[in-house]
Amino acid sequence: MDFSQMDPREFIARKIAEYLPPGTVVNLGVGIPTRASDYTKEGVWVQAENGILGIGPHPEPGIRRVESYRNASGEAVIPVRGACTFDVELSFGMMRSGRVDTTVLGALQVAQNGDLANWTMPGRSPGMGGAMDIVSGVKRVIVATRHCNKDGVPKIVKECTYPLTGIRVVSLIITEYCVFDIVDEHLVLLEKREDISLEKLKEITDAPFDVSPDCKTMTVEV
Amino acid sequence: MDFSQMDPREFIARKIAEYLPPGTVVNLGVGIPTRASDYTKEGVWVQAENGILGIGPHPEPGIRRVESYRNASGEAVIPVRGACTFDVELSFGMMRSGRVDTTVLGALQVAQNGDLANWTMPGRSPGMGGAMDIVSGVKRVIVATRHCNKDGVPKIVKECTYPLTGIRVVSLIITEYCVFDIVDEHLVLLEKREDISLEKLKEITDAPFDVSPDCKTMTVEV
Amino acid sequence: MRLGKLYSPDEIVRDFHDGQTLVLGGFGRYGNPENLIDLCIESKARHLTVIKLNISEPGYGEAKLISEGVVDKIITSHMNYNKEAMSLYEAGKLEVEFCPMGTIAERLRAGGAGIAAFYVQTGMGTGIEKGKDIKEFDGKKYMMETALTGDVALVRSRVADPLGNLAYHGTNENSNPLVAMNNSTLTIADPDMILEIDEIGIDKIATPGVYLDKILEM
Amino acid sequence: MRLGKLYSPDEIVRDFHDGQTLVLGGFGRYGNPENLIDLCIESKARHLTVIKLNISEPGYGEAKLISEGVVDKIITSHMNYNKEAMSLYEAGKLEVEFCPMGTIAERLRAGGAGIAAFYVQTGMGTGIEKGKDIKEFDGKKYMMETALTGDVALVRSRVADPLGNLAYHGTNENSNPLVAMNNSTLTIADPDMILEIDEIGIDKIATPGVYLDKILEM
Repeated sequence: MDFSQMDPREFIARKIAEYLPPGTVVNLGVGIPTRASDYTKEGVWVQAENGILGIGPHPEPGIRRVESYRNASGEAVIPVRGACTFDVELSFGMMRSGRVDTTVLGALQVAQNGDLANWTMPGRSPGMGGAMDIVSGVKRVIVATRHCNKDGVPKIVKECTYPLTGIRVVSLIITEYCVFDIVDEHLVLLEKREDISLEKLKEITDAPFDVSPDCKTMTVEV
Repeated sequence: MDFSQMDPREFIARKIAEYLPPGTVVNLGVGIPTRASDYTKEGVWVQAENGILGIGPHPEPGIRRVESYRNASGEAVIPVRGACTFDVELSFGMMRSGRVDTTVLGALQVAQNGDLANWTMPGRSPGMGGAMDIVSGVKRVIVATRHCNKDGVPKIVKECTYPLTGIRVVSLIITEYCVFDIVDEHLVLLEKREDISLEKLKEITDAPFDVSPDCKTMTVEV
Repeated sequence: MRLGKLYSPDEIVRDFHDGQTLVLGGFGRYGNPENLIDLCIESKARHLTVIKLNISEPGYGEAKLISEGVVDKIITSHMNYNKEAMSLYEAGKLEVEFCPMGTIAERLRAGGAGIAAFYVQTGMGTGIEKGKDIKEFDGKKYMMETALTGDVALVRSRVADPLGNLAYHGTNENSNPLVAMNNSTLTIADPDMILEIDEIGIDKIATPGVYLDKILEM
Repeated sequence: MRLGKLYSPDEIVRDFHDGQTLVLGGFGRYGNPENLIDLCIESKARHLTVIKLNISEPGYGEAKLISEGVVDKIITSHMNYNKEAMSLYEAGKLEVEFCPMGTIAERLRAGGAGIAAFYVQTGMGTGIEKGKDIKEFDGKKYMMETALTGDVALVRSRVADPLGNLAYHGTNENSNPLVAMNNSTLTIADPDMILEIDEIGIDKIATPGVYLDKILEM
């Protein structure tokens, strides 16, 4: 299938869902990660810091009104069977104490050693939100982001230059072109889209990377 | 009326209720203070540290079964209209942050300066329970106790010799014989039973006291 | 604690004054005490400090106060959704103190629970720990954060009764229970519905009435 | 988080081992996970440490473990109701660490909320602050207390579902929500009733299932 016509954010969201096995309790960050709740496998438990565990898909337009259930981005969501809501205090305590398995967050920069910068950059500092809390407690941090920023500058870097959100916290990076594992502070390519060459990928990736012997062609189910 | 025939604990419990004006949120300690919930005025809110606000009277024997509502002494109680239950964390937070107006506690010793000792004495140390938490946060501490201990030794003393529960926290003392106000680290007699002489009262009170010009004859409504 | 905590808008409007610190329930655009915010605007109170988890887009909650120009300072975790607030901040017309969201929540809780300060790992190594007390527990470093309270706490709830007992619904609960029990000098609720005493149900009350001073009755 | 957290008594009995620290819900005699305590006795596990708010009179909760002679140490606020425990303690056969009740509650909560330590005023000046870190806030002295967790947390609830969602009723709630979220290595619930998923009701769940590892199905 030709994925070049698919919205890259949509592509990334579907790929995120593949990396969340049933049973995972996952916090999805604002932006692209949040979209993954439309595609997660049955048995994945989506938690949001505003106080809900068991977020299901976004409602179909016009089908029903969802007044009381929102994700952390403020979008209406339908709770799954067995979902519960709680206050923000319990929600962050749950994350700080390691009860949430995985988080998927966006990034301004992510470094080969797992450092994450996603809250402030020169000239724009809108605040760290809940990201520092989340990465300090959640067991596995996945970054899901466009490969480059709006100006075409690589987001995957040797070393973050922006202020950090977390130190050596990221273990997997998902972009619209590839998936990188982070092993011993080094990037390993796990998946690559067919429509980008390895040379091109190296060009738009600021950090060096190895190619896994098991490196797969990156597709998503549609 | 002749109160010498009334159980002194009963007499003290009824007197406690008089000192709790409507609107008071009060925590009643284990023992004699707990009995006061049978006599409190309408509009007094009895809180217990095990997690309830709005304790009403003890149930009439044989009338009904109360399975789910207990006071801190473990006695079955009937919640009043508008009562609520909560966990112990909120319960102690409520007290530490000053949301409970008054507490009535028992004492092993209470000193003229308001020091309270009610948890340990030579040869017996069963633990401080919630008393230290309560006196550290609740705005007004009333001690309600038998005037002397089982061996006839005065409990109201110049200076506590037992380990303290709270430092200068007590503002009123109620016994089966009298009521003392504590003003500037000094006892002032507010009420005295008719069947005890001032001389006898001085004899069984280890600390000196003044007699208020408004000192009343101590009675209770029956 | 007393009955008769119900107050009219005309009475509540007099509770807002210049220079107050407002502690606001809500999460971004949702679960805000909108009626109370409107009354605060009506009061003409200025030079306010606002404490809220995260700032809403314009038109909701504290964003309305910011648009009115009556906010001098904000303590929050982010203002990502509010370009107006960002512009004021970048122009130096609005003082902003950023604090991680979970840490703000915990600081509000500490204020209401008689806890003076606590140690968290959140943000260690990112630079936000600078100037803070650092302690090691079990080989890991934690920073000390202190309790946060204010002058007036505004709470949105689903229901309230005249004793001030509150219950919430869905994710509109968010920070409201924390703000309600935060021990601000004055705590006011903005419920969707007011029920008779005992109608909420003893097991369904989430915030005991003892924390509430006033209930807005529209 | 998974479905199928329901376990039989025969399976649960194998979770108890010598030397474990048990964190127990309940307040004195009420709201104790009695079935789980019985299974702990059946397991023959010895040299246990028990953390509980206050010790029950003989015949209930942890008092049954004490009577069996399998408890080496207790962390609690008082043992006033249990002459047997007091005798063992006074004879030096039982180690007891006393801590104010509200402070134990807060330490259990801290364990489950990723808070390493906190400052309270409780007991300042009484001598219990000796050896503790003292800090002044707003002119008042506070002592530092640290988080408390254990190996196995036992929770009594009114209802549970197979996801581990719990709800409580009346004053039997007491310390159970704290113990459930305490972040002990293994957390087991002892519910009065087990309901189907969604039967508790989204607004009535007090403890999200994510905190629970196992539910005892009798």
